Formats: sequence, structure tokens, C-alpha cells
Amino acid sequence: MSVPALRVSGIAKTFGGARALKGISFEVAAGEVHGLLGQNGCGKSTFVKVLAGFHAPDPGGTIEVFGKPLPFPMPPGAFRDYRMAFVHQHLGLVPTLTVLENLRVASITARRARVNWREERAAARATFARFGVSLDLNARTGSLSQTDQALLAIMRAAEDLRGADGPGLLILDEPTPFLPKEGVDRLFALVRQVVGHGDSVIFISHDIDEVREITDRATILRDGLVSGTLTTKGSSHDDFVEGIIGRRIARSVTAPAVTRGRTLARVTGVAEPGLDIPALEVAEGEILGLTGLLGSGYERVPYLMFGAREATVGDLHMGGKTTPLRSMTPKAAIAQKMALLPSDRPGASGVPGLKVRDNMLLLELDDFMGRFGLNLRAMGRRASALSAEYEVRPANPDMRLGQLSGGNAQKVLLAKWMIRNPDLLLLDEPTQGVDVGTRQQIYRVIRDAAARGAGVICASSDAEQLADLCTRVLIFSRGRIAVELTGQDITKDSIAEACYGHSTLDVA
Amino acid sequence: HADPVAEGLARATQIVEEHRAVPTFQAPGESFDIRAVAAGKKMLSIPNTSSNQFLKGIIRREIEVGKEIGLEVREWENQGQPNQWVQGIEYAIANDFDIVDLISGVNPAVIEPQLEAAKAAGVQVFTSHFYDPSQEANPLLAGDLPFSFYGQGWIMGNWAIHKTEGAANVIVVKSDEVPPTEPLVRGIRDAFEQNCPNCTILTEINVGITEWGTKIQPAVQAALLSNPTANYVFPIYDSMSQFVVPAVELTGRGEMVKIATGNGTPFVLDFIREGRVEMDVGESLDWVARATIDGYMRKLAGLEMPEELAVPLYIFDETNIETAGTPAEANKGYGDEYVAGFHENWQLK
Amino acid sequence: MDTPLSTSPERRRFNVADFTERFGLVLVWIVMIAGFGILLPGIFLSWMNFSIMFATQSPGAVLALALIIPLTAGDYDLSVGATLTLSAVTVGVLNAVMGLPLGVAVLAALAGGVAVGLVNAFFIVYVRIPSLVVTLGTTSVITGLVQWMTNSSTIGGISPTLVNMVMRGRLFGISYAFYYVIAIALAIWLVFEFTPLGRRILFVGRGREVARLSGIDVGRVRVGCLVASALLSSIGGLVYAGLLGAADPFSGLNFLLPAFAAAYLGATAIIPGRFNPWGAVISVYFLATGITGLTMMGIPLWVTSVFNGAALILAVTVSQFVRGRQETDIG
Amino acid sequence: MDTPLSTSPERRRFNVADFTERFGLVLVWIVMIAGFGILLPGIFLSWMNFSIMFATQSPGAVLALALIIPLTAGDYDLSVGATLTLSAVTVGVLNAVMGLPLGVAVLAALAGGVAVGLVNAFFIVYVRIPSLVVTLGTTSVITGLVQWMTNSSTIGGISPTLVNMVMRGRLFGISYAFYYVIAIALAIWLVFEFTPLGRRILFVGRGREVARLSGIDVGRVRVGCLVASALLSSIGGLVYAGLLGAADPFSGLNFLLPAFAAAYLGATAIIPGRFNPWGAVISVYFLATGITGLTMMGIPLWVTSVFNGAALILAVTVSQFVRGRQETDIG
Ligand SMILES: Nc1ncnc2c1ncn2[C@@H]1O[C@H](COP(=O)(O)OP(=O)(O)OP(=O)(O)O)[C@@H](O)[C@H]1O
Ligand SMILES: Nc1ncnc2c1ncn2[C@@H]1O[C@H](COP(=O)(O)OP(=O)(O)OP(=O)(O)O)[C@@H](O)[C@H]1O
Ligand SMILES: [Mg+2]
Ligand SMILES: [Mg+2]
Repeated sequence: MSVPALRVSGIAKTFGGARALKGISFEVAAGEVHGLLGQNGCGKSTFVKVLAGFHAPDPGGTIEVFGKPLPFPMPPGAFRDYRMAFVHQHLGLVPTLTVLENLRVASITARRARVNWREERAAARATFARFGVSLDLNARTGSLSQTDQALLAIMRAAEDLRGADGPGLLILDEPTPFLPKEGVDRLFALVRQVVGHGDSVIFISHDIDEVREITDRATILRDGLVSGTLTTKGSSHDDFVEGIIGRRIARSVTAPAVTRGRTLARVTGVAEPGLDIPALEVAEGEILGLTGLLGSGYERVPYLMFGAREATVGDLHMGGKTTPLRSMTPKAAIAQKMALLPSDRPGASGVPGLKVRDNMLLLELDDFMGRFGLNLRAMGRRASALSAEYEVRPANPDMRLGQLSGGNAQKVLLAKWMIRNPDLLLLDEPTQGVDVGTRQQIYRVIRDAAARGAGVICASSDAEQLADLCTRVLIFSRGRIAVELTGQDITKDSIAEACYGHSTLDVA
Repeated sequence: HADPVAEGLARATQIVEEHRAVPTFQAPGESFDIRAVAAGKKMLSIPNTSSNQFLKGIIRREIEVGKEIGLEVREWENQGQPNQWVQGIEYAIANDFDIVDLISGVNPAVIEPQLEAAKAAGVQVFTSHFYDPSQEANPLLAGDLPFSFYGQGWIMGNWAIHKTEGAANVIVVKSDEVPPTEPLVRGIRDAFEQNCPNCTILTEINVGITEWGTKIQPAVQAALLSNPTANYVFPIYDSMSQFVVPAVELTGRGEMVKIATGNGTPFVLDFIREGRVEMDVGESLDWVARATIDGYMRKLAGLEMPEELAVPLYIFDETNIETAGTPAEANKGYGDEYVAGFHENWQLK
Repeated sequence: MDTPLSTSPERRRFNVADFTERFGLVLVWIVMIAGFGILLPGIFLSWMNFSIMFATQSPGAVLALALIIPLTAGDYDLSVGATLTLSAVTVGVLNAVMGLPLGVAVLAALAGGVAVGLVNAFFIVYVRIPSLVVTLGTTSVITGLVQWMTNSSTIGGISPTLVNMVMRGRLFGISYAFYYVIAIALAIWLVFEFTPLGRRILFVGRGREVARLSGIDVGRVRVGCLVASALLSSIGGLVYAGLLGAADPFSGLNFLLPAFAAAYLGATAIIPGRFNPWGAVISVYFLATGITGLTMMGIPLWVTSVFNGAALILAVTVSQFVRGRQETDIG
Repeated sequence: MDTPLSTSPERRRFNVADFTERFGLVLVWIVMIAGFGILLPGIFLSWMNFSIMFATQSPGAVLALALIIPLTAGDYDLSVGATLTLSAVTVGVLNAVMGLPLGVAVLAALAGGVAVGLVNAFFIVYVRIPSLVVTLGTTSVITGLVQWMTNSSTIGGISPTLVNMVMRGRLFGISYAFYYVIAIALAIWLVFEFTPLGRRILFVGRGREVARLSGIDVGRVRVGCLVASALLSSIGGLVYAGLLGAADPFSGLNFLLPAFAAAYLGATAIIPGRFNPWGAVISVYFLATGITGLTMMGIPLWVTSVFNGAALILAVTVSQFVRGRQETDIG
């Protein structure tokens, strides 16, 4: 048998006192797509960062890439010598630099005498041509949408691998949460292409269907240890779920409301560049899904309603009041009992450097004012109780938010908004980077809110999530609402179909 | 009869009395027609820094005197940075000035290349009120009017002897980076050596000018606490005294420890009126300005330059402080006889 | 079901590393005091010595306290030194030169401080220029204005009432100046720790976008912090003028670097990783103790500069090693 | 299928706003020169005047250039002013006082600069203390050492060779000093714009974690930048000593704030949004032109301070309004 692409044995990593990896061993065969699965915080990203040389593992373990052992600590950039390429969980782009600089970072920061800008530009255009993408090379990367940024990171990794001679290893740490179905398809085509070349791929995702679609085998981590390796062909959806969280769960679907509730909020006359919504409303108890293809603009809606992004025209009607969107501010939105959970977790949703309890109770501070100022003890108790209620692990509110895994951080931030019992809950990719078990907990919280009479708007590119969670789904195309699905019509397939159906129609 | 303490005290008292008398004018040299020399000439005055009011006061009066005699005087405003002085001299060379006046503070050693350039271009660079007569002037200068900083220290020392009746224990606050410090402190030391066997300098605190505001006060406090016998503090430049006064008051030693200083800066004279400072050795800015121009013009006229800037030192204390005005002014209290004296000596009118 | 993933339980036990980190600076301070006490018997360990030090360092301490407010909100305010000077000379000019009543002069000085804060805030928050640039600029402008107001000369003759209220008035042998410092530190501590406002400032400093989307009026908080720091700086100016009984147009800037040093050093103590008032005050007095001790031993003053710098770096280094050399959140 | 995902096309057309932003400072500079030329006929608009200005401002310009290197890499280096002084007095002490040959003294001065850079880098990069804190500390330490080395006095009598190489030697009537500035700016520009190293620095400054994940040795880049800035500062010290023919132990710190101002002001010009050498050099001479003109008009000193600050703030404000008041990337 040929040399495995990756052989990991006994890799452990300790942060301070906490052991994120407790000695994992597994192999990735040459030419295979290998899934790496596990609950939030089980150590997947940590392992990826060990592989990239970002973290040095605890002494003892070894990693071989195509038979060559990695030296620890690894010199920066040495991963390229081992023909590895990465898409990191937070993409690894510098928002204030240009698209060109981010795309060609490996080449323009290599140990050479000078940068040939003409060549770099040509190479970048060639890359775009290959992927059928066109971005402004001079644009500030931060001004791209999250989706475009994800594409940029993926293209970059694929290019890194193309440059290597001999077989390579592509590591994708949750590349899909920002990608709509279409992007995922394209990514998978790319992955197959890469594997066709004889390269291997490690694919990390919480989306079991995706994993089943693309991988050959999958290693499952639980609690810092390998809990098993599955061969994809012989395993069912439930086998994966059981492997990941240790038990089976039934897929839950929101029960449709018997009667449609009163209209809670209505947005009218939105007309922004690339977005045109004459009217959109959400009723009490309704979970309204928004989706569409890349660039269809659906995900801007929650931000516009919340006053998080500047709007030019349009009004929000809610609670008998009409507010022009241009004068909407997050503060006013919160006063109207709205809540917004943004998709940019570390940048817009929570502060990684502050404690879980501070993040969790930020909106509730005034309620803890005692006679002598903030009642710190009561705050501690409340934070502990909430951590338990939302099953945040570890349930220590004195940890910094950044020390939690992505899924657990997401639960903290959901708790932050839910304790205010919002009337209108605006969500952007609420389960991005969240494992299947946690996903159910988050669904439960959202459904409870709806059952209480709140309206929910959920922008998501995940059709399955929309199908499970929503009572009504709007599919956007080119900034307009193209299709409305309700009741039994909402299925994963019908959503996907509606997305594509409209795109082909539009293009035609 | 051979009581060195009493004798020294008597000498000290006499020196103090001499400098308490309102100063009198003495001609710095033979009479000459200053207008004939000055007409059409241009002089650039570069102060150490334009934020020093003592220097600015002198230059303002130089400008006025210049108007009387037909000499065009300009100030080169600067913030005390040597490269600005360099720029000033280059400006003077480029714009055909006849004289550059480094008034009390610009150290010629810091700008030697420019002094050479000035010499080559025929611009005469003078210093005034910068060196002590005991110090060697920079050879690149066209001329120098030294001022007796030694005398200033000498008077301060004798003042303390006189006031303590021969038992002065002094803390000196100084800034070694400026050349006048050395002769000034030597003057204090000599006064004690010659006139007071029992007097001592307990400690000398050296503080860089830029650090006066943050370091003088704590350092003086520490010195006072570790020297319980101290009865005088000499901030040798009187602008230091604003930091010495609170140090003395905070240590609760105001009754016992007195402050004597030198330069005649108005706010310090106000301190004397308020009883927070005991004595200040002053000199008249106008007098300095006139004596400076007098010296330079003599040189231009081919006459002998005076060996020393003939500006008398005058003691301000509680007895005569009202003559300085309320609030005090920079030039009050020195009489005005000298103005007529210069006029006559310069053959004006 | 649901195995607990990590096993750090909530603990409220005594933790040596934690304690060392929080009170390390205080311990070093005590050791230093003891050391000087032995080297300088009878002189150093006197109430007098400490009471004087507490009073003398109070303008610097007020400045350090002023600084930590915008620093917590994520803005640098380099203009605190110049604002201190502006306030001192405003009192000097209005009270001593123009003869207005002290109360009026004090109010004008404080109003001047608020004005500086508003100007800073306008350019930083509204025009969105980096705070370092704006406050560098206003420092220069204020320095010029001060020179114009005072003609670059020290102004004496400030009403003795101010001197009485700051320096001459004493409680337990310590000038009132010290108690003003304590009162300000206490107020900041209470606001930072026990009010929603304090938390909002923290969030604004650590995550502007998060704060904004959480309904915090980020602009208003930043403006408030910049105005507060300018106002405190002008209080510092009053303390300085009261301490000297005069207004000195030059020294303010000299306080700037030590105040920054104290603010950062203070962020390694008491509440490590955050700018905090007690840490800042302790740092000011820690550095002052070293300098006073060295001066009393007759060490030349240049050594004190070296001490100041070395103490700052070493103290922060020690605290960094206690924390396992994590990247700090501040700075 | 492959619909184009985003549709902003690349453009290379002439753009008025863009041009204004890049060359606005230069235009304002030219207008200012013209203004002073009219107000000061025959004096201001002379080759001599400019050649003097170009030469005398060169130490400040070198310092501003030194600063932009670590600023680009995301670190503040406050110690550049102190390092300039250290280098100047090292040459003074070794050459003028101890009589060593000029070459040896110069090498020692440069070695001192490198040492300062390494010390800064050790604490910033290895111990992970914020750069502001470390360089504040080393500034204080170096200031003390300089006072010790020089006894706080100016040292004259430095070898005329140095003076010839810096000030007396002229090309087109301008002292060599100016060409050193240009050479340094050119070198930095080439490195920043045309070498992979330059981009590594930029990546490190804008996103440290990302840079590391991209395989850049972040630590080494930061160390290199800190050493480079200290080395350039010590070259600034040589220029300063050569200009004066003497070593002055106090002025270095006076250059610090103007150099920062120039670095930030420069980041609004030529390559707006990035610290860049031409912008920095132009800013130094822009501010110097204003001050020289005002001085020649006999405007009181305090106006120049106000000019300095106001020019900085207003120039950045104008550039901000051109950019539509976006948050800047620097700072
Ligand atoms: N720099 C760090 N310091 C301390 N703890 C860390 C650090 N990085 C990760 N951890 C901890 O290590 C554990 C594993 O985290 P990791 O990010 O690898 O999880 P993950 O499997 O990628 O989760 P997710 O699916 O949510 O991305 C978590 O408990 C996390 O809190
Ligand atoms: N802060 C910003 N500054 C400038 N342009 C921005 C900014 N944020 C977003 N944009 C631009 O606005 C457009 C819309 O951005 P948005 O992230 O909403 O994408 P979208 O229309 O939903 O498309 P996609 O489905 O690809 O995410 C994009 O072209 C993006 O480049
Ligand atoms: Mg992860
Ligand atoms: Mg998108």
C-alpha cells in the first residue's frame, strides 16, 4: 500500500490547564477525502493549527505527511514544504489589505528579492478565470461579502496546492458555513478535481449530509480523543450522529402553527443597491427563513431592519409605530425589543477577550443595579445558571469567550439576546460552526421563542436548517423576493430547487 | 581678634550691603558715536529658546535700543532646538546680516560648523551674557561679552552667611548642562571657603532643565528630609524656585529653611513679596540689552570690547521688593540713571 | 448523556498565581520600602516622608487616572499633559493676573478642560481620525495657546485659598491633594466595576462593533470618556497649581510619559489585564517611592530615569511570566 | 453556469478623488510656499532658504522614516528620539572626549542603536509586552544613560569629517544630509512596495494571526522592524551630530512628537491609508515650511506650535472627508 498522506499518532495539546487534544491517532490515505468530525470544542481546529505549525503540540506525538515527519515546533511557512494548504475556520484573510494581496500572500511574501506585481496580477486573474469568479483585485478584502471572502480563501488554498509538485494535502476547516448550496457544489467539484490529481483532502464540517456526500472516510473526535473512524459508504446519517454525540437524535421539525399569528413587523419600500423589497412581514410565532444564491442579498435584511447597516429608504412598521429605516439604530431596535445575532462572531457578535459572563449579561446590566451599583454576585449566579441552561461547556462564566469553541461561544451569544425575551429575533446563520447536537439545542431555543409569540427571521444558506426550523421561507434572487414557500412545501429540495430555478431563469 | 567666623561674617555683610544699594552707571569705555557705527547694520538675535522670558525681554529692549541708534535688530524665534539655531545662522548668512547675537544661552559649541560658515561669510557672531569671565570663549566667535555668574553665586553665598551669622547649611539645585552653572556654584563655594569656616554645601542636586517640573520638587524634599540641619536652599536659577517653594512648605520647614536665588524673574519677586522666597539677585534686562549693543558696536567701530558685561547685580529682599512693582515687572527697581549714562557715552543728542 | 467536555469547575478557591499576579506590584513595593527603610534608617520610614510623597505625586496620579478612562474605551489621549498645563495657567491668568475670584477661575479652568475634551472627541469620533493623531495635534495647539496666555512665564500669586485647599490643608498629616487622588480613583473604580456604564466602556474598548450592535451608543461613550479624561486632567492642573501656588507653563508634558507608564504598569496589578484605577495609583506611588529612596541615598538623578524605565519594564515582565506570556489585551 | 459572483471590475482610470487624496498634501504645500513667497518677497523663495530647511530638518525626517517601519508592522517605537540622542552622544563621547577615530565611534553608535532595537524586540516580541510600554521604558532608561555619559552637558569638538559628510558637503547647494534622507526613503519605499519582505511587514501589521497562519515568521519580522527603526534612529543621531558638530543630550525627545505627527500625516498622502516614506518626508518638510515661513515673518513662537498641531489635524481631516470619513486602517 502506498504511504498514507497523513499519519497522526499520539498528538496532544494543552492550553494552560485544559487539554484540548488528549492524544489522537489516525491516518488519511493518499487520494482520499477524509472527514474530521466532532462536537464543538472537541479539538478539530486545534488539530488543524498544530498541522499548520501555529500551535506546537505537547511533546510525545508525531505527525507524518506523506511519510515525512513534521518537526516540532515547525518553522513558519514550513507547511508549504510538506505540500499542505489550509482554509482556516476564520478564513485567514486580512480585511484591510487588498484581494490581490490576500490571494497571492504566499507568493508575494516568499523569500525572494522582489515582487513582480504584473505577474502576481496575471496569476490572480488566471485563478479567477479557473474558478469563474471575478473580484476587484484592488478592493479592500473587508469590503467583500462573507461569501466572497470564503471563496477567496478557498481559491487561495487550491492554488497553493496546484503550485506544489507531487501529491498534496488540502485541509478545509469548516469552509462551508458561509457558502450557499451553489458554492458548496462548486467547492465539492473542486475537491473532486483535487483528489483526481492524487491529492488528499481533510474536510471539517458539521453538516453531515455534506460529509456523507464528499468524504471517503471520516474520523470522529470526541472530548479530545478519537472515538472512531467511519467508512462513509457503509454509514448512515444516524451512524454519524451517534459517533459524534454518542447517541441518536431524531431530526426535529418545527410544528406548523395552527393559525397564523398577528403581523408583528413589516418592512416596506427597501431599495438599496442590489436589494429591492416592496414589502416583507413576519407574524407572531412565525419563523421566517430567508435564503437565496450568492449575491441575492437576503442576508442584508436582518441588518437593515436592526439599523446595523445604513439604509437609504424604506420603513419598519412594528408595534403600531413606523420608523424610517434610515433613522433606525441598534439602540432603537433593542428598545423595540428586537434582537440581532450577527454571523461575524468574533467581530460583531461577542468580544473574545472578555469573560463569558460579561458577554452574556451585557444587555441586562441595568437589571442588576442594586442599591450599591451592580450586584456582582447576582450577576455571577445568573451567568452560571444561563451557562447551565444553554449547556455551555465548560460551564465556567469566568472563562474568556475566546477560549470557548465556536459552538459554545454561539450558545453564549444566543443566551445574551434570549434573556431579553425579544419580540423580533433576527438571526444570520445562527448555527454556523455548530455541531449537530448543539444545533438541536439552538433550534429548541428559537422554537421556544416563537412559541412564546416572538417573530423570528432567520437568514441562512443552509437549506436543511431552513426546512427544519422555518414555518415560511423566502427565496431571494438578485435582491428580490422570488419565491415564497410555506407549510409542507418547505423541504430541503424545494428550497434548493427554488434557488436554482430562479437563478437559471434570471440568467436566461 | 582672630575670630575667623566674625571676620568672615563682617565681610559677607559688607558684600551684601554693597549690592543692596541702587546700582550706579559706570561707562564701559571711551565715548563714541554709536549712530555712525550702527547705521544700516543688521543684527539677528538668537535666544536659547523664545519661550525664555528673560531672553525675550533682553531682545525686546535690544530692538528698541536699535531703533534709537539705527541698528535693525530681529529675533530668530525658536523652540530651543539646536537645528533651529543652525537654521537661524544660515538665515543670517543668506540674508546679509552683519551680526548674530547669541544671547545668553545658545552654546557656540553646539553650532561650530555654522560659526565657521558665518566667519567665512563675514557675519560676526557674538555671545553676550553666556560665559563667565573665567571661562574661555569659543575661538570661532567674533567677540564675547562675559557676565559674572561667579559674582551671582558669590552674592548668594554671602547672603546666607550674613543671614545665618556664619552657620549656613545649603542645598544647591543646579543644572550642569549649561555653562554658567560651574562658575556660579564655584562662587558659592568660594564664599563659604573665604568667609565662613562653618558653612557647608550639604548636597548639590543636578536636574536637567527639561526635567525641572517633575524632578526638582521630589529631590529637594528628599534632600531636606535626609538633611535636618539644612537652613538654605539655593535654586541657582530663580525659575527653579517655583518647585522648591512647595517642597520647603510641604516638609514643614518653612520657618527654618530659606530660599535664596538669582535672576530677578518677576514671579519670583512676587514670591518674595508673599514671603515664600527670601532673596533674589537681579539684573536689569534693559541694562543688559544696552551693554550688549554697546559692546558689539565698539567692536564694529574698531574699539576695545569691554572685558565684561558691565551690568550690576542687585539684591531684592523684603525691604526693597515694593520697588519692583506689584505684580513685579522685569525691569523695575534698578533706577534709570544708566539710560542717561549710555546716551551720553554714545553721543546721542 | 452529554459528557462534560472540559473539567474546570467553577472555583472560588485561593489561587497562588492569581494572588501573585494581582498583588505582585504591592508586594514588590513593600519589599522596596523595607529595603530603603534599612538602608536609610530613621529617614525613609517616616510618616513625613510618605505624606510628602503622597502629596507631591498627586498631579501625576490624577493624570494617570485621567488616562485610563479613554484607554479603557480604546482611545489614546496624549493631550492630558497639555490640558493639565492649560488648566493651571487658566487659573493663574484669571485669578492672579486678571484678579477674578478663585471660584470663577476654577470654573473657567474646568470649562477649558471640557472644551479640550469636546474638540478631541469631535475629531476622533465624528471625523474618525485616530486618537493618537488628534491628541498629538491638540497637544501642540494647547502648548501654543498656553505660551500665548502666559507669555511663557510662570505665573505666581495664585490665591492662597487654592494652596490651602490642596497643599496646606492636611488630614492625618497628608495634604488634601492625596485625598483628591483617592476620591477620583474610588469614583472611577465604582463606575468601572459597579455600573453598567463601566461595562459599556469596556465593551466599547474591546469590541466597537459588538458594542454598537448591542445597542450601546459607542460614539457617546467615547465622547464621554474623552471629555472625562480632559476634565480630570484639568482637575490635575488645579492640584498642580495648588501645590506650587503658581502656574508653570512647561511641566505638563513631563508628566505625560510617567502617567502612561503608570497606567500600563497599573494594568498588571489588582485587576490584571485591565486598566484600573487602583493599579494606576499604586504604580505612581511605587515609582515615586523608588525615586525618593534613591534620591535620599544621594544617588545621582540620572539613575532615577533608569530606575523608572527599568522598573516599568521589569514589573510588566514579571507579570507576563506569571501569566505565561500571553499576549495582553491592552495596548 | 458560472455566473460572475461579484461584478466590480478592475479599473485603472484617472480618478479625481483619488488624485486629490494622494497629492492633496503636496498641493497644500505648494500653495503655502506660494503664499509665503508673496508675503516675504525675495527672502522666502530662495534656493538658499529651502536648502537650509532641507538640511536642518533631516534628523527629524530620518526619525519619521524610522518610525514608519515598526508602525507598519503594528508596533509603536517611542524610543526613536532617545536612540537618536544616544547615538549622537556616543559619537561625541568616543570621538571628541575619548579621542577614538571617527569610524570607530560611528560604528559604536550604530551598534548601540542595534542593541536598543534588540532590547525592545526582546521585551515586545518574546515577553509580549505592548510596544508602547516597552519603548516608554527604554526611553526612560536611555535618557538616564545619556545623562550619565555626558554629565548632562553638550559635547563639542566632534571630528570635522562628520560635519563635512553631513552638512558642509553639498550637492546642488543642499547639504548631503538631505540626500541621506532621500536615500533612506527610497530604500524603504523599494522594500515596502517591491519586495516580499515589504508585504510580510504589511501582513504582520494588519493581521498578526493571519500572517502566522500564512507561514510568515511574525516574530522575526517584528524583531527586524524594531531593529531597523533603532538603527535608522541612530543614523538620525549621526546626522544630527554632523549637523551641529556637537552632541546635545536633550533634543532627541523634542523630535519625537513631530516625527509621529509626520508619520501619521504622511499616511494620508501618496499611498493614503498606509504609512509610507514619501508621505512622511513630505510631511516633515510641509510642517517645516510653515514654521520657517512664520518665523521669517516674525510671528510669535506660540503661533508655530498652534500651526503644527492645527496643520496636522486639519490635513488629516481634509483627507478624511475626501475618503468619506471611513475609519482609517492605521492607528
Ligand atoms: N488559544 C486557546 N487557549 C485556550 N484554549 C483554547 C485555545 N484554542 C482552543 N482552545 C480550547 O480547545 C478546545 C478545542 O477547541 P477547537 O477550536 O479545536 O474546537 P473545534 O473542534 O474546532 O470546535 P468548533 O467545531 O466549535 O470549531 C476548546 O475547549 C477550546 O476552548
Ligand atoms: N463595509 C463595506 N464597505 C464597502 N462595501 C461593502 C461593505 N460591506 C459590504 N459591501 C459591499 O456591499 C455588497 C453587498 O454585501 P453583502 O455582504 O450584503 O453581500 P450580499 O449582497 O448578501 O451577497 P452574498 O450573497 O455574496 O453575501 C457587496 O458587494 C460588498 O462588497
Ligand atoms: Mg473549529
Ligand atoms: Mg453572503
